[in-house]
Amino acid sequence: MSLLVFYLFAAIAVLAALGMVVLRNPVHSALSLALVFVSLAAMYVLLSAPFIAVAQVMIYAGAILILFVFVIMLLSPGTDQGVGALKAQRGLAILFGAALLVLLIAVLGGAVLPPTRGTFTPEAIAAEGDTQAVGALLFTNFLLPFEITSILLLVAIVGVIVLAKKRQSISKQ
Amino acid sequence: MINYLWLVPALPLAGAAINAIFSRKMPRWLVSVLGVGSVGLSFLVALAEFFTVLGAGAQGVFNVSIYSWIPVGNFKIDVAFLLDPLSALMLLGVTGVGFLIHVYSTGYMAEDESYGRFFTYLNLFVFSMLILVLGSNYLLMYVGWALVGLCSYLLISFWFTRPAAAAAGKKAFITTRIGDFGFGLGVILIFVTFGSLNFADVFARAPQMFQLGAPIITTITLLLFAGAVGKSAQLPLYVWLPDAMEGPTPVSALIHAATMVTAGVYMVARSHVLFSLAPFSSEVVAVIGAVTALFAATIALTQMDLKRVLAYSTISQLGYMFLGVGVAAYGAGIFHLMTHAFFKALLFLAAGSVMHAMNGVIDMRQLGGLRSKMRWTYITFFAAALAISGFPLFSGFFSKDEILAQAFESGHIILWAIGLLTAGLTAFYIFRAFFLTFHTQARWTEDEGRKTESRHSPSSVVGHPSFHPHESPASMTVPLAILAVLAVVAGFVGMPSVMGPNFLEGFFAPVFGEAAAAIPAGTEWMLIGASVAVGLIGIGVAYWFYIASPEIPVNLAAQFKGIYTLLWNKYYVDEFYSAVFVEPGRRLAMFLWQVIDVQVIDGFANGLGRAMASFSGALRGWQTGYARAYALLMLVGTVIVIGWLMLR
Amino acid sequence: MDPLALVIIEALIKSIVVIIVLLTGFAYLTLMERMVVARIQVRVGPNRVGRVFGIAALQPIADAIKMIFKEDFIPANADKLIYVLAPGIAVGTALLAWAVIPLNPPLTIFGYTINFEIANVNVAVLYLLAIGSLSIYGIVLGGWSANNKYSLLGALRSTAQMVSYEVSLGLSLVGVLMVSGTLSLTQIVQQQSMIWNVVWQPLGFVIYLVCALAEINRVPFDLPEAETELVAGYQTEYSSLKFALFYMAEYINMLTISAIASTVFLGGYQGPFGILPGVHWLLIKMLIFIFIFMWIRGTLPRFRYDQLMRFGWQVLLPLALANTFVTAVVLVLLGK
Amino acid sequence: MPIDYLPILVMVVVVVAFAAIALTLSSLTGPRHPTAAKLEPYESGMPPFGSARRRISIKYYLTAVLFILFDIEIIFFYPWAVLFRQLKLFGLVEMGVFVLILLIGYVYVWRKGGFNWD
Amino acid sequence: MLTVNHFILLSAILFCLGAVGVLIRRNPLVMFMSIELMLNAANLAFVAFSRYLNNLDGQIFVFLILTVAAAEVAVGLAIIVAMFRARENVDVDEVNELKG
Repeated sequence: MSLLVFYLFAAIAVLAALGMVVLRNPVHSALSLALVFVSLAAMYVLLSAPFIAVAQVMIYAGAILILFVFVIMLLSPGTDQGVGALKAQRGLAILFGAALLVLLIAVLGGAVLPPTRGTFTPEAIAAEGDTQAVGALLFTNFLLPFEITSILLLVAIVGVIVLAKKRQSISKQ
Repeated sequence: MINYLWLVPALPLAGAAINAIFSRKMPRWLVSVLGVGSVGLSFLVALAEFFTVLGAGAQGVFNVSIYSWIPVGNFKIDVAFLLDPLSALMLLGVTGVGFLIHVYSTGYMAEDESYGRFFTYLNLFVFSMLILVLGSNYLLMYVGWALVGLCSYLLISFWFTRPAAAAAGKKAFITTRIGDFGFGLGVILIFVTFGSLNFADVFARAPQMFQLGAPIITTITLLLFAGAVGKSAQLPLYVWLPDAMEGPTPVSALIHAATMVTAGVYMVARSHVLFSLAPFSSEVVAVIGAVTALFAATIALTQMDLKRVLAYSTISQLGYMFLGVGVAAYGAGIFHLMTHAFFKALLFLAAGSVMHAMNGVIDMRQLGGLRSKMRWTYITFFAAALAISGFPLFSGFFSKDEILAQAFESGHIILWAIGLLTAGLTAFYIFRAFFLTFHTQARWTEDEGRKTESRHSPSSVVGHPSFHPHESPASMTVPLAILAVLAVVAGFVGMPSVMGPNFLEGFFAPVFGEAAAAIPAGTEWMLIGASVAVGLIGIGVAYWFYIASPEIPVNLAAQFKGIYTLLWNKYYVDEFYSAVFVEPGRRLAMFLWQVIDVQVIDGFANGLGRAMASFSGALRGWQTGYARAYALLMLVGTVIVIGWLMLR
Repeated sequence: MDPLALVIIEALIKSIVVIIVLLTGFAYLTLMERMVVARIQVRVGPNRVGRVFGIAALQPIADAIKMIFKEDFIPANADKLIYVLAPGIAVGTALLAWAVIPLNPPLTIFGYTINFEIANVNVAVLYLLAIGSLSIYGIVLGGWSANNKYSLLGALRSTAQMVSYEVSLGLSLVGVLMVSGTLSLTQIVQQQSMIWNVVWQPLGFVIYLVCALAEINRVPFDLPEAETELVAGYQTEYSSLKFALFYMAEYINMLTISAIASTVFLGGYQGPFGILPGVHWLLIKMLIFIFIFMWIRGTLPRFRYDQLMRFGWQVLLPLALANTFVTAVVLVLLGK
Repeated sequence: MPIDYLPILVMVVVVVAFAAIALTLSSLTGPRHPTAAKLEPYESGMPPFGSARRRISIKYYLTAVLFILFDIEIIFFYPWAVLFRQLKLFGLVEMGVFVLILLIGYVYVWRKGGFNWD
Repeated sequence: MLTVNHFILLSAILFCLGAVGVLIRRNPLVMFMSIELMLNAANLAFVAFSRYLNNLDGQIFVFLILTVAAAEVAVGLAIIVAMFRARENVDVDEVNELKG
């Protein structure tokens, strides 16, 4: 059953990702990407990480992508036309992207995973609650990254205001 | 209390940091409070640590790890402090004497425009010295070692606008670097040999791994001693110390008498396990110490510059200390180190007080008769002079006597004789300086109208100058008084066995092991008698020469003109070095500059540049300016790297 | 029977039942709203079609039939795919929220225990928030795809408003979570058998209600479809069943927030002091909320847009944060 | 456990089916008489001018950005809240620091007029 | 049987699709979305290994990456908007000089 669900969502994810890359209209790309995000959330549920799944939907699909959509509407750019200044770019990109995929599959297929396992088995996590388990780690072992995150967000806020306000003052002239 | 050990070096560092950044904006009193206060607090903490060690008795060895500094494979160096009786005593000395000298400096440097800079350097020096003393491994010690060298350089050339000061700083730095190079090699060799730089590891492994007199240990100890020779101004690398008197007098007192120059002694004492395994090296240490002691004392006989007399005296006394540690009397060496710190710092500070009063004049030919003008300076200088001369029951008496006794007892009769002779010379030259400065006729005239401004850089006033000497402010006299008390009484902690309990020997037991068997009382009394007699003779001769019949030294100088000129010119060592090392070095440098650098290296570099220019011209075509093209190249690179890793 | 198949079948039945109930509820909600607002405005309201028990009980059916047979056209310059998808997304996200809301205590029939929620997951509260944030897509895409200035502006306003209040909405629930210590709605409801959470979290409750009203774009936060400025907002170009789907989404959202408010703050299916728990209690509580919402619609004027945004960011957000921290401090002081 | 979430997947399937049926139904049942005027965008009866897909105010963008950043804050709040009984004062302090830093940004936005819509 | 390899393979495919997307699209917004896709592929790998190793650190990483991505998108899009302001179009090939 879980294999079936995996293939269903994997197919959706790959097709949607392909659509995001190929579709001309940026809004369609964004919508495809939303689909990828949601199917990845399903993957996380399959991997017994529901909290990450929900966070993925809330932040990626529900916030980040909305921002993308806003910016697309803000700039309302046209669709990509032609190959642009770099003629060989597209062919080479696809060629080397494929080569990278082949290499990655070769590497990962031959990889021997370490047998060492930690203590957070799915059963252990379920007993404690996924959110609680992640939170317990985050607020103790990863306390410093957590606090630094706030500084990162602060910098982002200030940066955005500076960039956006600059634009506004220009447009007033 | 041991948890607060880090405060001891941290406080002066904080003081230095704050003064370094803000001293320009701060009022002087705040600079003083920070500079003096940080060292004062540090002293209080050190005092508490000292009593912790004292209270712990035989268990008084603490290892305090602060921070894992270099963890590379099995090369693991911690910033860790070692607190044992040895370092605890050194801590007290460094922070205590340092504190007094800081206080003194507030008066002495009051007029200087670079007041904040001075305290920054001074605090930084205290911090560096504490790192040197506290470090629990050779690398940390080496860091402190290098840092004190830097501070010494900065402080000697503090008045860097004067060429002499700048040159003296350079000379000190370069000369000591020669020794430091040996020290560095020694440290590397220790790591190669023992696989660790921790004192605890090295000292535990050394006796198990090597027999007595193993060549490798001898090499290590000789290399370490090379560092000590440079830092502690022994033959043949002593030449920088007299020149270092160009620095401000508190610097001379703190760095070039009480603390930094004794680092070599401390290091040898710290490495006593290694030196005990290398009898040859110990022998070298003792011989160099004794010869230096005598050599410097003879030079001091004729010098007319008060501070230089003290400088040569310092070299001589350091020689004593090396004689002590060289004959395995480590406790005695450190004991002398401590008492010397008190009385030599006092001598320097008193000399500084004289300079303060005499408008920077330090040439004894222009002093004299200051006894009545500077009562406190006079009394304290007198106490210090008695101490250094080994006058009975003064501190120098106990420590010097112990070294001599140990030298005698260990069978180094010749070295003992040299030491004894030096003791006599010491008593003579120090009282010569004392009489010439404070007694005799004033060789200057009172000038009521001209209130002397305080200038401290040695000025060369020719002829018969006029001054209005005055006693220094309390900020200078109080440290003098405190040091004087210490110089008088400090010796009682290490009384010879015939006179009472030797507290110091028991205190050092956790470091140096139990004391050697006591010297037979008869021998002991004989040795004491000899050194006391020699000291008294020295004082007496000085009195006879300079107070009773002042024409004698003039006659003597005329009669033994050859020897006098040789001594007056300090055995022409500077000239010798200049001819043998400096001048060829300069020639070599000129050759390297004009031939190797300009033609070969520059030619190569320019050619490389030209080649690069043409090569990059070819590469420029790749820089299209299109971000996507660069990204594509990144992908291509990734594919190539992964592919290569796969196929390899 | 294969337990996996059993789970699927059970879920299938529950989903279909819930969806049908919600659709019916939506239909009669429109009738109720028309009648309540009419009474408030001293009008008669619908009273012609299919009178049963003295009210026009068959009116919603007539409305539905009318909607279905309306002409369904797509504006010329619209982005056709997205234009069609948008109402689907809107109603889909509205319905999906009900997957985690517990309706009744578990019942055991013939040894088989039935849980009256579609999925009992331990991240239910976060799930609701996630689904809520996805519901923005329906509106923003619908407004954008129609290629109409009113639609686009309406969609943007609506979206900006929703995201602004979503922050405070999320924060208003944090206090409850601190008291309950779980994200599972089922457990939150069970914990309230004696004392409802509203007792501990009165401020959180109020903030939640205000934000929820703004989330579903109802009066006084119905700026996006302010008729006088923007015609019908993002729905301007929609007709027929697509319009009905948007409408449906709105009313189901109203039901959803009433259900969440009842569940999280008022004990859900729990009666006061544990009296006779059951789905009727949930329905009563929801009806009270819905009536209040309609009452507000009938009486309160609309915010101005700049006031609305400022209210969200500068009043509600600090209040919600303060509520969280006061709760934290009290909990620490009580040593819980 | 993933099995707990299976009912949600089932419901998603049902909801998608329902939406698909409703959307196709509407295009099947209604009459179909397209005219050029009918298919024009509605602009209060006036002939429409220009495309609707033109640029919009940066304010919406700014709001969305602020939303993202505070949304992150909320997602951090949830695990914290459910763990609060265990974290106690420690939790209060660490989240206090976190929020305090973010509040600097909040106040900055406020002072820069980021919440003003005029 | 569902193994970690399934997820890693999917992650690799998505990553390569993202990489190609960055390279062939000229609209910076779509390029940016492709980068987000690559980031998500990495996240998937993180969670997959986290599950395989029974170690929650991977999930924490993903959680932190989420927040970093949010900040990155906010600032990145602000830059794109500013770029658009200066140039009146959004084609990265037009931006081939280091001046605004």
